[in-house]
Amino acid sequence: MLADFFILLKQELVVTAIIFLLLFIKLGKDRSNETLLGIINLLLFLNFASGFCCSQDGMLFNDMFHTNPLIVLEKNILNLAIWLISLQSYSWLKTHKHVIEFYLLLLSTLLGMFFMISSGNLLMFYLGLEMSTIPLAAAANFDLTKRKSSEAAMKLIISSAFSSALLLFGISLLFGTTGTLVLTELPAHLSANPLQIFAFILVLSGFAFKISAVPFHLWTADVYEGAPVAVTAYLSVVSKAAVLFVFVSVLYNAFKPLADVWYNMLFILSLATIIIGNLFAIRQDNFKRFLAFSSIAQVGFILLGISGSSQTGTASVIYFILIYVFSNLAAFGVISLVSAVKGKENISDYKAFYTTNPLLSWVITIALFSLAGVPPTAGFFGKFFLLTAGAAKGNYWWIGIAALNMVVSFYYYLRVVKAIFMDSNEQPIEKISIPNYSKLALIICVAGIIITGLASCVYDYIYSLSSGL
Amino acid sequence: MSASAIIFYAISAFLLGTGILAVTATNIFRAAIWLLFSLVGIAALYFWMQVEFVAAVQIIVYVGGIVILIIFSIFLTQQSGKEMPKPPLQRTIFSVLAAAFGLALTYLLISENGFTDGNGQPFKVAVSDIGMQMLSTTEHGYILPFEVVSMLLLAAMVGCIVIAMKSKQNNLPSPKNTEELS
Amino acid sequence: MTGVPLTHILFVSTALFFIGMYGLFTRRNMITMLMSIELMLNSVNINFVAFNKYLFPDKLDGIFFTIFIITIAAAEAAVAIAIIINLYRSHQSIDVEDATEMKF
Amino acid sequence: MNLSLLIIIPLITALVILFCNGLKQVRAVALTGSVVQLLMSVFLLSTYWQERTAGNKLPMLFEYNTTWFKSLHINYHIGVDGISIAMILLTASVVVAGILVSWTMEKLNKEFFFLLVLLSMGAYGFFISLDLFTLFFFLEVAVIPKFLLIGIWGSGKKEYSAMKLALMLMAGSALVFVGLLGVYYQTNTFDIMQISQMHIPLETQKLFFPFAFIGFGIFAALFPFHTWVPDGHASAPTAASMFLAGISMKLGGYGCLRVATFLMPDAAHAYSWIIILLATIAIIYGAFATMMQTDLKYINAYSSVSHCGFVILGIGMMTQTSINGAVLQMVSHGLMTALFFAAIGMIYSRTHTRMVAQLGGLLKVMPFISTVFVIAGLCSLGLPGFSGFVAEMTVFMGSWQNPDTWYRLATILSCASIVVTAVYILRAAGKTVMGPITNNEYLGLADATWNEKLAAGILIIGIVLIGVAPFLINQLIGPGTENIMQQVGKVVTLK
Amino acid sequence: MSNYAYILWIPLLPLATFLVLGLFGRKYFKTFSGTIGTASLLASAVLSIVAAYQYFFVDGKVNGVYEKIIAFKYTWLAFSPNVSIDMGIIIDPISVMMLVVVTFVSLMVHLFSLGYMKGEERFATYYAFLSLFTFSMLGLVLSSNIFQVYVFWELVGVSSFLLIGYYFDKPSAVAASKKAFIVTRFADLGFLIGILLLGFYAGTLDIGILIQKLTNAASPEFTGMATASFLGVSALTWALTLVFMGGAGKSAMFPLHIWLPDAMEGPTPVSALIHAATMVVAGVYLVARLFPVFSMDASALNVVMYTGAFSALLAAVIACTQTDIKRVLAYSTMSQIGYMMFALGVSKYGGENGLGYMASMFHLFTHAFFKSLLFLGAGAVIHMVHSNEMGDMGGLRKLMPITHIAFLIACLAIAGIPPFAGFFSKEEILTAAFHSNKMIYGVALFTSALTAFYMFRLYYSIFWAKEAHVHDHHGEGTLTMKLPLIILAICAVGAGLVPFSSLITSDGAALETHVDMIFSIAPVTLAVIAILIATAFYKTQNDKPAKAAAAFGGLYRAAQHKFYMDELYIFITKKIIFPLIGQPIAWVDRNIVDGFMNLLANTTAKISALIKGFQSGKVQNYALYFFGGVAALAVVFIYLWK
Repeated sequence: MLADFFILLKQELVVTAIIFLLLFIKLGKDRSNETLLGIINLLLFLNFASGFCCSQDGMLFNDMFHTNPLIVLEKNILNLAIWLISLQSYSWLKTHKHVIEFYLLLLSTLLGMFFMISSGNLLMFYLGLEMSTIPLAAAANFDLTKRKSSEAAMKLIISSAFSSALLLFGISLLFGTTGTLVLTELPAHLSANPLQIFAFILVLSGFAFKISAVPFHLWTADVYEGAPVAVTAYLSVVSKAAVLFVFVSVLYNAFKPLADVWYNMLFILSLATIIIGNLFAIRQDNFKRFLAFSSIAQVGFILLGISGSSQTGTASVIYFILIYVFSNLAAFGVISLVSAVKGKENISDYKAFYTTNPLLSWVITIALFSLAGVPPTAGFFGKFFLLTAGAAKGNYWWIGIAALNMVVSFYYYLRVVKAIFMDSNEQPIEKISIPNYSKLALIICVAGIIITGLASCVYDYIYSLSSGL
Repeated sequence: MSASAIIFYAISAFLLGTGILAVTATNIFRAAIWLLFSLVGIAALYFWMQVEFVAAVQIIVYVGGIVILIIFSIFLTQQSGKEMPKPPLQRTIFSVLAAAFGLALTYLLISENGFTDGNGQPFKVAVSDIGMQMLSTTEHGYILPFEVVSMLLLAAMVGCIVIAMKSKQNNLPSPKNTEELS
Repeated sequence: MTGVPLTHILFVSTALFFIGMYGLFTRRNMITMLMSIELMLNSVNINFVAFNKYLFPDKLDGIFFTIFIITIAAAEAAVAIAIIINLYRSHQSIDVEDATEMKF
Repeated sequence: MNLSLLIIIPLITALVILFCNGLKQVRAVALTGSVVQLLMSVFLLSTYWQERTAGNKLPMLFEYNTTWFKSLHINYHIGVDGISIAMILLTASVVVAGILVSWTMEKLNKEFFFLLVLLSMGAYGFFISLDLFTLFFFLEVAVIPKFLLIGIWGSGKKEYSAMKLALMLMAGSALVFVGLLGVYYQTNTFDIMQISQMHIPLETQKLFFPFAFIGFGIFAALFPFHTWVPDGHASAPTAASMFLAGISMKLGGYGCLRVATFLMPDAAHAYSWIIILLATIAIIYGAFATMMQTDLKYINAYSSVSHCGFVILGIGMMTQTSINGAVLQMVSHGLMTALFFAAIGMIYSRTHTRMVAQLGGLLKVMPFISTVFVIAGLCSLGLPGFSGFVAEMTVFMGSWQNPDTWYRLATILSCASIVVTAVYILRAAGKTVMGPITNNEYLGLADATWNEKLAAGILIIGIVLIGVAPFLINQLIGPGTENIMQQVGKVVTLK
Repeated sequence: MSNYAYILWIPLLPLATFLVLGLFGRKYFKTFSGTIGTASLLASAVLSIVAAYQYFFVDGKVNGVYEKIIAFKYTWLAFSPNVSIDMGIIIDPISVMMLVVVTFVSLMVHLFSLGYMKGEERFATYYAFLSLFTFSMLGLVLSSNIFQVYVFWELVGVSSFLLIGYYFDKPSAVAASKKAFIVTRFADLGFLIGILLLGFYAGTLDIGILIQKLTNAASPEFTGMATASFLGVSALTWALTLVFMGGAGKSAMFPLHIWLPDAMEGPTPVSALIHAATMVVAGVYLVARLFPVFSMDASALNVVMYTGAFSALLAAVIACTQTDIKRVLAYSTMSQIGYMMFALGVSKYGGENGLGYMASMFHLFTHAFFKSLLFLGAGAVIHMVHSNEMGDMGGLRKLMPITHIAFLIACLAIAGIPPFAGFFSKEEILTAAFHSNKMIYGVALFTSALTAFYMFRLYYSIFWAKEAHVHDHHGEGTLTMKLPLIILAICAVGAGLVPFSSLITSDGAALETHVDMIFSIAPVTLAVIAILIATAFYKTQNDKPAKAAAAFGGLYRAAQHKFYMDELYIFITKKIIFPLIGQPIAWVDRNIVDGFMNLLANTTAKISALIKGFQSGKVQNYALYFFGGVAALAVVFIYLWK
C-alpha cells in the first residue's frame, strides 16, 4: 500500500522533494548562481530520469489521483521540457538575483500540472490548474524592472482569474446538474441538456484559455512578448502541453456523452484558431510574439487532431506535443541566448544572422521547419498524423482549409528563415559563444526533432498507450 | 412568504445592491467598502443556508484578509478620494450588453433546467466533520487537495515576496535595465 | 430557508457573477478589477453551496469546493496585488489602459 | 539491387559535404557522390533490363516493403518500373550536370552543394516510393532546398520568387495531402499497389481526384497555377533552375500519373475534359506568353509551362501512347530545359545580362556555349533527332487516338504550339547567338570551361540518345505505362 | 529482286561527314573539311547512280511495272502495334530519280563551294551543314513511312535554316533564316495534322500500306475517310490538303512562298542546292509520293492544281520586276515548281491520264540541272562583282566566258527552247494541261513566255548591257568552280533526252509519249518572241524598260513589291499576333493570373492588418472578447445547431 503510494506518486514526490531541497538551500548560505544552476540542472535531470523507473497503473485518494503509463509519459515529457528550459535559461539566470525563487515557482507549477494531469476529480483539476497558473504569473514578472514584464504578468493574472471564474461557474453548474465532481462518474449523469452544454462551454473556455485557442487567446501574445524568455518558453510549451493532455482525456472520457457537441465545437475553434493565429503571425516582428501566434496556430492543428476523437487522435496529439516541445524549445533556446546576451528580440535583428552564427541559424531554421511541418523534421510527421486523425470524421473540406493554412504558416516561418539567410544587415548580431548548458539543450532538441519523426517507434509507443473515444 | 424567505430576499437585495455599488462607485475607497458589505452579505447568505463554517471562512478570509489587502494596496497606489477615470462609452455599452445577455441566457437555462430538489435528507454540516473529512485519506477524504493548496500558497507567497519586495537590483549595473527604464 | 426555490438563489449568484463581470469589463483601476473578480468567485461559491444544500445534501463536495475556492482566491489576490504594486512602481499608474505597451 | 541506396548515397554525400572544408573538397565530394549515383542509376537500368529480358513481368521490380508506422498502415515501400527508372536517370544526369555547372560557386559553397544534393535526394525518394506517405514525404523534402537555393544564391527579386515558389508548391502539396487522406480513409492503406487493386467508389474518386491532380499539377505548372514557374526559374541560380525545371516539375507530372490517375482512374476519366482544357490552354497560352518575354530565363520558364502542358495533355488523354508520350516528354523536357538553363547560366555568368535585347552575336565569341544554346532551342522546338520531337509526337499521336472530336480539336490546337515555339526560340536564338555583336565587351569573353562542356555534354547525350533511338526508352517505359493503362483502361470497358 | 542494302550508305555517308566535321571539323580539319565532304558525297553520288542503274536497267520491270521495294525497315518509334514511325528505305522510280538528283546536284555544289567558300572562317561548319542537309534530303526521299518523311522534312528545314543563316552576323541573313524556318514550320503544322488524320483513318503510317488501303475504294479505311466530314469537307480532302499545305510550304507555293526570296541571303551554292534543286521540290515529291491517294480525291488535286498554277503565274510576274539576280532566280524557281505542282494537279493515276505526273517528275528532273546551273552561275558572277544587284553588273561575257556560256544554256533550257532539257519537260506539262484544263493551259503558256522574258532580261543585264567595270583579279575562279558549271551545262542540254516516260510514271508502267510538233509551236514561238523583246529591252542600256514599267504602272509597282505579301505577313505578325494575342496573354499572365495569386497573398496581409485591432493590448477588451466567444458558442450550440 505504502509502496504503491510512493510508486504512483513518484513524480510528484520527486518534484516536491526538489522544491523543499531548494527551500533549504535558499535558507542556507549564499551560493554563486553558477553553482546553484549546476545543482538545479542536475536535479532536474534526475527528476526527468526518475520518471522512467517503475511506473504502474493506479488510483489514490479515492479518485482524486490516478495514473497510468500514458500519464507517466506525459509527465515525463513535461519533465524533459522543464529540464531543457532550465538548461537554456542559463545565460539569463546567471545574473539573476532570484534564481531559487524562480525555480520554486516553476517547480510548483510543474507540480500543479502533475496533479492536474492525474486528477480524477474536478476539484483536483481546478486546483492543479490554478497552481500551474498563479505562480507562473509571478514568474512572468521576473524581469523585475522591465515594464513589459510586469504588464505581461498583470495581463496573465487578470485574464486567468477571469477565465477561472468562468470555468468555476461551469464546474458549479456541472456539479449542480450531475451531482458529482468525479470525472469517471460524470458520463453517467451527462445527458446533453442545454444547461449542461452551457456548463461544458464554460469549462471548455477555461481549457481554451489555457491552450490559447481563438477567441480565448488574446492574452497569449502580450504575455509571451513581455515575459522573460524562459517563462515564455515554459508557457508556450509546458503549460500548454499539460492542459492539452488533460483536455484530451477529459473530453474523451468525462464528456463522452457530449461528443457530438464538442466535436463540432472543436472543429470551429480549431479552424478559427489556425486562421487567426496565422493571420496575426504574418505581421509580427517581435520574435516571441511571433512564436506566440505561431503556437496559437499550432494549437489549432492540435484541436483538429483531437476532434478526430480516435486512438489516432490521442496518440497524434501527444506525439505532436512531444515534437512541439523539441521544436519550440529549439527556437526558444536560440532566442533566449540572443536575448540574454544581446538583448535583441526582434526578427529584424536576426537579419544576416547566418553570417555570424551559422550553427545557431541552422538550429533555429530546423526548429522553424519542424514547426512548419517540413520533412524530414519531426514536425512533418506530427502535422501529418494530426490531420490524418482529424480527417477520420470525413470533414475533408475543413481539413483542406487547414492544410492550406499550413501554407500561410509556411510564409511566416520562411520569412524568418529569409531574414536569417537572405537579408543583408549592416550590423548583424555578433558571434555568440554558447554556454555548455545551452549547447546540450540545443543538441537534445535538434536530435529530438530529427529522431522523433523518422523513428516510428516513438509514435507506435505512444499509440500503444493511447485510447480513443 | 415565510420569514426565512423574506430574510433571503433581503439579504439578496443587499448583497446585489452593494455589489452593484462596488463595481460602479467612482471613489475607489468607497468601492472597496461596498465590496466589503457585499461579501458580508454573502456570508449572511451562507448563514441563512446554515453552512456556518463556510460563512465563517468567508468572513475570516475575505473580510479579514483579502479586503484588507486590497485596501492596503489602495493606500499604496492611490490617493483615496480621487475619482477614478471612466471607461470609454463603447466599452460600457458592450459590457452592459454582455452582462445582461449573459445573465439572461444563464438564468434562462437554469430556470428551464427544472432542478429537482434533493431527496429531502437534512443537510447538517458539523465543523468537526468538515475537519475530519478534510484530513482524511480514505473515502471522501480531501487530504490531497489540502496539501496541494498548501503548496500553492507557499508558491504564491514566494512569488509575492520576490515581486513586491523593494528590489535592490536597480543598483546593479545592467545595461538592459537602464534601457528599459529610459 | 423553506419556500425559497433553488432557482432564486441561483439567480442571485448569477446576477452577482455578471455584476462582477461588468465591473471587470469597465473598471480601469486594476485593484477594482481584482475586486470584481472576487465578486465573480463569490457567486460561484454561492452556487456550490446552494447546489450542495438543495440537491445533494448527502455529501459535502460543494462545501469543500467552496473552501478551496476561497483559499485560492486569496492566493490569487495576493499575487495579483504584488504584481499590481510592481507595475505601479514602473508605470506610476495602475490604470489598466496605461498598461498597453504590447499590442497588435 | 537495393533501391534504398538511391536515397542513401545522396544522404551520405550531403552529410560528408557538411564536414568538408573549402570549395575544392566540397565540389569534389558532391561530384563524386552524384557520379556514383549516376552510375548506380545506369546499373539499375541494366539490372532492370536483365530482369525484364529474363521474363519478369511484375509491375514493380526490386520492391522492398517494411512497416514504418504500423498503426497508420504506413510502410516504407519502394520499387521501380520503367517510368521510375527513366525519371531516376533523368534526375541523376541533371544532378551531375548541375553540380558541374556550379563548379565555381563562390558564396557559401558548402551549403549550396548540400542543398542541391538534398534536393536530389527528395527527387530520388519520390520516384521510387510506392507508398503514398513516403511519396509525400519526399515530395516535401524537395521543396525547402529550393526556397533556400533561390533565396540565397538567386538573382533579381529572389526573395519574392523564392517565397512564391515555396508557398505555391506547399499549397500544391497541401492539396495532395487532402487527396491522400481521402484515399487513405477509403482504402485504409497508403500502399499504391494495394490501392490500385481496390476499387474506390466513383463519388469518392470524384471528390479527391481534383485535390491530388491539382496538387501535383501545381508542381507540374498546370495552368492557372503555373505562376511560380517564371519567377522561380528566373531568380534561381543556374543549377537550381536546372533542378527546378529538370527535376522538380517532373515530380508533379509523375505524381499526376502515378497517384492521381493511376489510383483514381474513374475520376480521371470523368474530369479528363477539364484536364485537357487546362493543358491545352497552358500549351498555347504558355507559348504565346513566351513569345513576349525579353529575359532568356523567362523565355525558358514560360516555354516550360507550355511544354509541361504536353505532359498534362498526355495524361489527360489517357491512351497508352499519350501516357507514354507524357513520360517521354517529362524526360525530354527535363534534359532539354536543364540544358537550356545551363546554357543561359553560362551566358549570364559571362555577359552579366540575360536580356535578349542586350545580347547578340555570341556565336562568334563563344561557339560552344552558343551551340549548346541552339541545340537546346532546337530540341525545345521539337526537332527530329532530339528528344523533344519524339516526346511531342508521341503525345500528339496518343492524343489523337482519343476519338472524341473535342479532344481532337485540343490536339490540333496543341500541335499549333510547335509553330509558336519555333517563333520564340528562333527569335531568342537569332538575337542572342546570331546577329552582330552588340557589345564590344563581349569580344574578350571566354568559351566554356571543361566542366561546363562536360555538363552540357551529359545532357546533350541524353537528348540525342532519346531523339535518335527512341525505341530504347520506349521499351523501358512501355511496361510501366501498360500497367497504368490496364488500370485506366479497365474503367473504359466498365462504362 | 536483288539486294539494295548498300543504299543505306547513301544517306549515312553524309551523316558521318556531318558528325565528323561538326564535332571535330573546326579543330582538326579546318582546311580539309571541304575535301572530306566532297569525297564522301562523291561516294554517295556514285552509289546512287549505281542504284539507279541497277533499279532501272538491271532489275528492270516486273510484269511491266517498276515495283516498290522496301530495302530496309526498322521500327523506330512504335505508337501502337500498327501505327509506328519506321525508319525505312523505299525504292521506287521517283525515289531513285531523286536520289540521283540530290546526290548529283549536291556533289556539284560541294565541288563549287570548294572554291566559292574558300577562306571562310567557318569552312568546316559550312560543309558539316551541307552534309547534314544532304543527309536529311536523302532521308526524305528514301522514306518509306509518312512520319519518317516528316522527320526528315523537319531536318531539311533546320539544315536549310542553318545554311541560310550561315552568315549569322548579318542581321538580314538571320532574319531570312528565321523567316524560312517559321513559315515552313507553319506549313509543317498542316502536314503534321494531315499525317495524324491519315494515320488515324488508315491505321498505319507506312506509305505502302497507306496507299494500298486508301486507293481501294471499297476498303473500310477509304470509305471511313471519305464519309467522315468536318465543316462539310471530307476527312480525306482535309488530310490531303493539309499534307499538301506542308508541301506548299517547303515548295514555296502561294501564299507560303514569302520565305524563298529572302532565303537568298544564304551563300549562293546553298541556294543552288536547297532552293533550286532539292528542298524546294520536296513538296512536289511529297505529293507525288502520295499521288495514288491524291488521285482518289479530286478536290485535293484541284487545290494542288490551282495553287500551282497561280504560284507559277504570280512568281513569273514578280520575277520580271526584280533587280536582285538571286531573287529573280528564286521567283523563277517558285514559278517552275508551280509548273510541277499543277502538272500533278491535272494528272490522274495510271496510264495515259498519268501524263501530268510523269511530266511533273520530268520537269523536276530537268529543272534541277538548269536551275542549279543558273544559281551556280549567278554565284560565280556574285563572286566576281561582290554584289547581287543587276545594276552592278553588265558586260561580263568577256570576263567570264565559261560562266557566260553555261548561263546562256541554262536560260535557253528554262525558256523551253528545243533541244534543251526544259523544252521536253515543259512540253509534256503543257500537253497534260491542255488535255485536262484549258484555263490552266493558258496560264501555263503565258507563264512560259514570261519565263523566257525575265530569264533573258537577267541574262542580258549580267552579260551585256554595258561594259564591265569590274576589274577582278581572280578571274572566273578555280577549276572546282568551273567544273560544276560545265558538267551541269552538259546536263542542261542532255537531260531532256533521258527516256523519262518509260522510267517514271504514276503507276510504274511505261508511258508512250511523243513530242507533238504542232503542240510545240505555240510555246516555242511565244518563248522566242519573249526573248526578242528582252533582247530589245536589255541588250543595251536604253529607256525602254522604264517606259514599259511606266506603262504597266500599278501592276509593275505591285509586282516589284512582290504584291505586298511580305507587308501583309508583317502586318499579321507585328500588328495582330504580337500586340493582339501575345502581349495580352503575357499581360494577363502577369496581371490577372499571377495577379490573382499575389492578390491572395496581399488580401491575407490586408486582412491581417485589418483585424490587428482585436489585439488591442487592453486586457478588458480581451475579457470582453473572451466572454463574447463563450456567448457565441453557447448561442450557436444550444439554439442554432440542429
